[in-house]
Amino acid sequence: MKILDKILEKSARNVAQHSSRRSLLTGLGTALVGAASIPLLPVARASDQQQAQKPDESGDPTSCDYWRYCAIDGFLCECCGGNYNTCPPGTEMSTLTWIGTCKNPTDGRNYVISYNDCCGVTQCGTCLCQRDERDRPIYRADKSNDVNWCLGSESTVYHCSTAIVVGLAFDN
Amino acid sequence: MKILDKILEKSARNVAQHSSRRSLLTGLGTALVGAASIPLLPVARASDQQQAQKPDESGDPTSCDYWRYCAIDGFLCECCGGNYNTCPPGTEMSTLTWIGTCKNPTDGRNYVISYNDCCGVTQCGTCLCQRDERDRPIYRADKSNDVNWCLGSESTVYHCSTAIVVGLAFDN
Amino acid sequence: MHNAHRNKAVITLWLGILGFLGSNLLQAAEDSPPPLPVEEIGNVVRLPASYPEHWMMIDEASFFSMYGGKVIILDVLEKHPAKRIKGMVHKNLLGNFTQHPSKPEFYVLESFHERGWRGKKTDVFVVYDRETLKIQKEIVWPTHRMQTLPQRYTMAVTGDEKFIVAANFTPAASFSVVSVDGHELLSTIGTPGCVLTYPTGKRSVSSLCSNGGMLTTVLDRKGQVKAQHRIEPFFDSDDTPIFERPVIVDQQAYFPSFKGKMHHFDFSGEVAEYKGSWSLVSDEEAAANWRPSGLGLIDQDEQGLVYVIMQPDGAEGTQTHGGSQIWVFDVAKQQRLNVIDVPNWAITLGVTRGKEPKIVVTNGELVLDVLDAASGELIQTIADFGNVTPLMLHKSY
Amino acid sequence: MHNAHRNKAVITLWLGILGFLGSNLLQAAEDSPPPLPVEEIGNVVRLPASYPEHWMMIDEASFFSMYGGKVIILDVLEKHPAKRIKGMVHKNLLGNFTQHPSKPEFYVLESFHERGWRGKKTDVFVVYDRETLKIQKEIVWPTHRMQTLPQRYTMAVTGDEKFIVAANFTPAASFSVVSVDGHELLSTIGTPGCVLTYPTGKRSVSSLCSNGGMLTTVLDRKGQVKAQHRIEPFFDSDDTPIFERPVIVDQQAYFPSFKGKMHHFDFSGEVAEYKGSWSLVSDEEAAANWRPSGLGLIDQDEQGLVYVIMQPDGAEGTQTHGGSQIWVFDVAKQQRLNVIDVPNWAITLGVTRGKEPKIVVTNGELVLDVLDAASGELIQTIADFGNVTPLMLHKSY
Repeated sequence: MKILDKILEKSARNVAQHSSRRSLLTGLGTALVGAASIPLLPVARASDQQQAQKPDESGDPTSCDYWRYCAIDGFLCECCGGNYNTCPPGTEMSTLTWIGTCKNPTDGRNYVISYNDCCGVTQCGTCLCQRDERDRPIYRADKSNDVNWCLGSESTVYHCSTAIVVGLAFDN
Repeated sequence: MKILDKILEKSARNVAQHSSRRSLLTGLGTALVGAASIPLLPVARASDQQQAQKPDESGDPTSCDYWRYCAIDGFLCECCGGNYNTCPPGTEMSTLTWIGTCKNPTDGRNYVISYNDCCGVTQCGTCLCQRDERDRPIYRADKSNDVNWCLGSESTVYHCSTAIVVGLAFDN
Repeated sequence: MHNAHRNKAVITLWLGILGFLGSNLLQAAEDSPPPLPVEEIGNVVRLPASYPEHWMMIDEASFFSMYGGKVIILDVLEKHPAKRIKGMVHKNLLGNFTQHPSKPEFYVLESFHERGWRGKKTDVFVVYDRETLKIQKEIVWPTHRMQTLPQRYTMAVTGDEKFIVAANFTPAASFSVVSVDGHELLSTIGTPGCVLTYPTGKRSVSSLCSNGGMLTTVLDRKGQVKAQHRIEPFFDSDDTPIFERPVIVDQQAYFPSFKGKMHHFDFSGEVAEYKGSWSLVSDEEAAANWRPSGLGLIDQDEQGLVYVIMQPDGAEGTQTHGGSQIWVFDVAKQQRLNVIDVPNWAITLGVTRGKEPKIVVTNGELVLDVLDAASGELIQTIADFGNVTPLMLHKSY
Repeated sequence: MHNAHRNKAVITLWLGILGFLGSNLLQAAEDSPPPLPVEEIGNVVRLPASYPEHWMMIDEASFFSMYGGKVIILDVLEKHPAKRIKGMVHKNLLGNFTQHPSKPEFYVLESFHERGWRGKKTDVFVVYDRETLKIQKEIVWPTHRMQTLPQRYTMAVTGDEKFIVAANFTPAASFSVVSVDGHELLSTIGTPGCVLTYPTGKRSVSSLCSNGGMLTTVLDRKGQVKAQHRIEPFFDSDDTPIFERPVIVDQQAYFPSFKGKMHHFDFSGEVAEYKGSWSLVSDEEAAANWRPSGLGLIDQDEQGLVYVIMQPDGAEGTQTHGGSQIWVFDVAKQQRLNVIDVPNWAITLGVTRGKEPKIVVTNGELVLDVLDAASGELIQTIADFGNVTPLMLHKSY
């Protein structure tokens, strides 16, 4: 990716007035192949636990290198009037998503990240970020970011992507 | 315009993969204000005259400097699969137009040029050419190129502009 | 700016890749911090009902893909590039845009074909809520709206703030009236030979005519036409053309001509009144062909100063190409106060509200330069905000 | 390419600025040439029913303004930049595209909301005529088409050339069948857990499954499902993933894996048959992590040679990022014939038809490099053809 980054950063400078192409364009949101064969599962919410120490996380959500973005591919909502876990005004957060597993460098744990797209406004068009770790083609839609995951929303128009902590990964 | 050309040519190189910005973006096609106060007039076609000499015209219709483009502002159909007086495939030529008066450098005559837009396909997006000579704001719609002149066509979507000789100007 | 929490159950879809269990939390080593909590899904940012003075509404015409036009709400003083965008709304096929000055809403008048570029065309008037950027109301438009490159006066709110007026062009010219209360379409009024909607007095609308005159349409309290008055020609549209883009300061309108004459109209009464003209340029400057030029070539600050893009060596055909300087005028005194050399050409400018105004310029590379209005110094250049062709710049309210 | 002359009367609209009179012609000085004739209005170019081999169909996804997606028909050998574009058709919201190999028509499956981004969504299947680029027929689609970044096999024409099949994703997976004769929607067939439409045999369609297997759906003569056959898993979608983008040479399909294994399927019979795998990379190359990578990362020429974009130092996450070389294979002999260093990265490639094929590459700056397939030499770079994100390249027919 380093080579590509260089090329695309050069490209990004060339098209500075157009948009940042922080990395290659290849994706939108998250999808669901074989919905017929994979059951849906509601996951329990964490109860608020009173603990002496606070949860620990660091990094810059405006950077494509931010740990939660390990499997992302799209425009970062952080740059579009929203932030890493909140949609910009006027948009609707998708309920269908794809999921990645990213390691929080601060606590060393792997978290399951849900990349909920924000839908219903013309493409944000800046802070394009493509990481694609453990991204799979559309035959594994649960891990696929090439699909327009706004497909289940009121508007299917893709605006930007969030990265929301929805749990710890198995290996923790 | 020379200064602007330089700036925009620089810009055009920067956005090479996006489109040529041969000159500033300011127009679409041709329009008609005060249609209520200015009567429409059909103009007689020239009869084919047998003459010894052939009509004479030179220049490069792929260049924004081409003499017929003196009042144009839009994407040149010459670059979009059509040419200076013919629309690209799949488009429809607008019947409403705006008009300029341009001097043919070869025969020294001033001609009335009708800038008929080609309508009904997404913007061509290349060979943007803005000359604007004797262009007037929309209160003189007959000479205004800031209006979307596809307004009278089946599709109001602007694709590119032609430059058609429709007659000699008065002063000839 | 605060979040609207929607209490939506967190539904996650994938069996097998999720292993979050409450018990894991308990197993965390005592020395290590607890894991990050599960976050809520469905949150959407809300904007303030009144936008800060240093925000601008950027009309992104999307000239190369007009289906994707938008208004980008931008904090032009924010130093962090990623935090400048506050929101966006769609504005299809060179849609028109205006704002209510005191009510937390703005308006887009746009066109749609049933299938993108084909099928039945419908024009719609859309009311947006400033806080949520959600549509409050949509009105199907009775005729063809005016579809041009962005202008400030294709739509306007009347002086009494009770009506929105919006120009039509079929190509016959007219405008339609919508009530601010209830957002009802009230009337469509022909303006033969005259275009655009300059707010005049409390409830009048002036339009510029092909004969070089003006037409003022007076509305009644129900938004219907009460009277129309023609003001006699004050310019020649062939030989001494003016820009259709005035600046309006305290209901005094100033229309620059292509060659730098400033035509003054009093728009404070029921009917527009022509007050004569004066020159923006000295004889020397006129000889060097210093001329106003650009798309959004003129704006004012809240102290009443007027900013005009000027070009040297102007000629027939260069009137919308922009310029290398911004001249600052006290229009009441007909005096030039300052000349600002812009860093990289200027096609359009907009001035922010407040006591310390900033000039935002769409430069020759179609990105924004933000200048201090007093000193003329460059504060920052803003690229990369989802822009391609940011052709018009509006204050925010 | 010839013009379609429409005999339309020349109507010009503006009184006073037109002074053309026949008598003027007679007054022309005898020595000077006659004036230019008045030209016809309304002419539109027509394309040939069969496109030359050196034209390509460029899928411009318009990722930054998806309403403006289009297929650009481009002559990749034309030296004059202004003459390369032959035509364009619209392709909304990442619309899908495929072509009939022998009938002069191609197909777009696209989506529209009633108001651009809002309102009722309708998916439509559109038949375009190659010569006029006009719509011959539009079918309102019965379900949600698959909407992804461009793929070659979201739609396909069956082996007997009698049906068009197109993938749906709701997110449940299925495909729909349209007749080539009459363009009627015939059926929609569920493919639980399996996606995309690889033409197989005369009238079968294979789809790739989340369990690492394949599903072949056999159609009857009326385009209805006759049988479905599951082929057992041949890869692990977590640990040994393959690209869903095969090359199909004479009904033999080759699916590269992320790490360079080539899986061979025989698609010539009624049901797909797995024929094993071989490696694109040597042990040494595997150790240096040479891997296939890109969006449209693979294509073939009409001599049956296969071209694959390869990247060095590949890793988890770089599988669609493209590469610095193109490797040329004889897939029948499982032999690498050539290695081409591309001038400026490669994200997608397409190979032209004919005996002297050219490789067209979407490079790292999202413009096109045209290479001679035999020598690997750069013929020309093509920028500025109305492109922003030309993500997929198709041969023309």
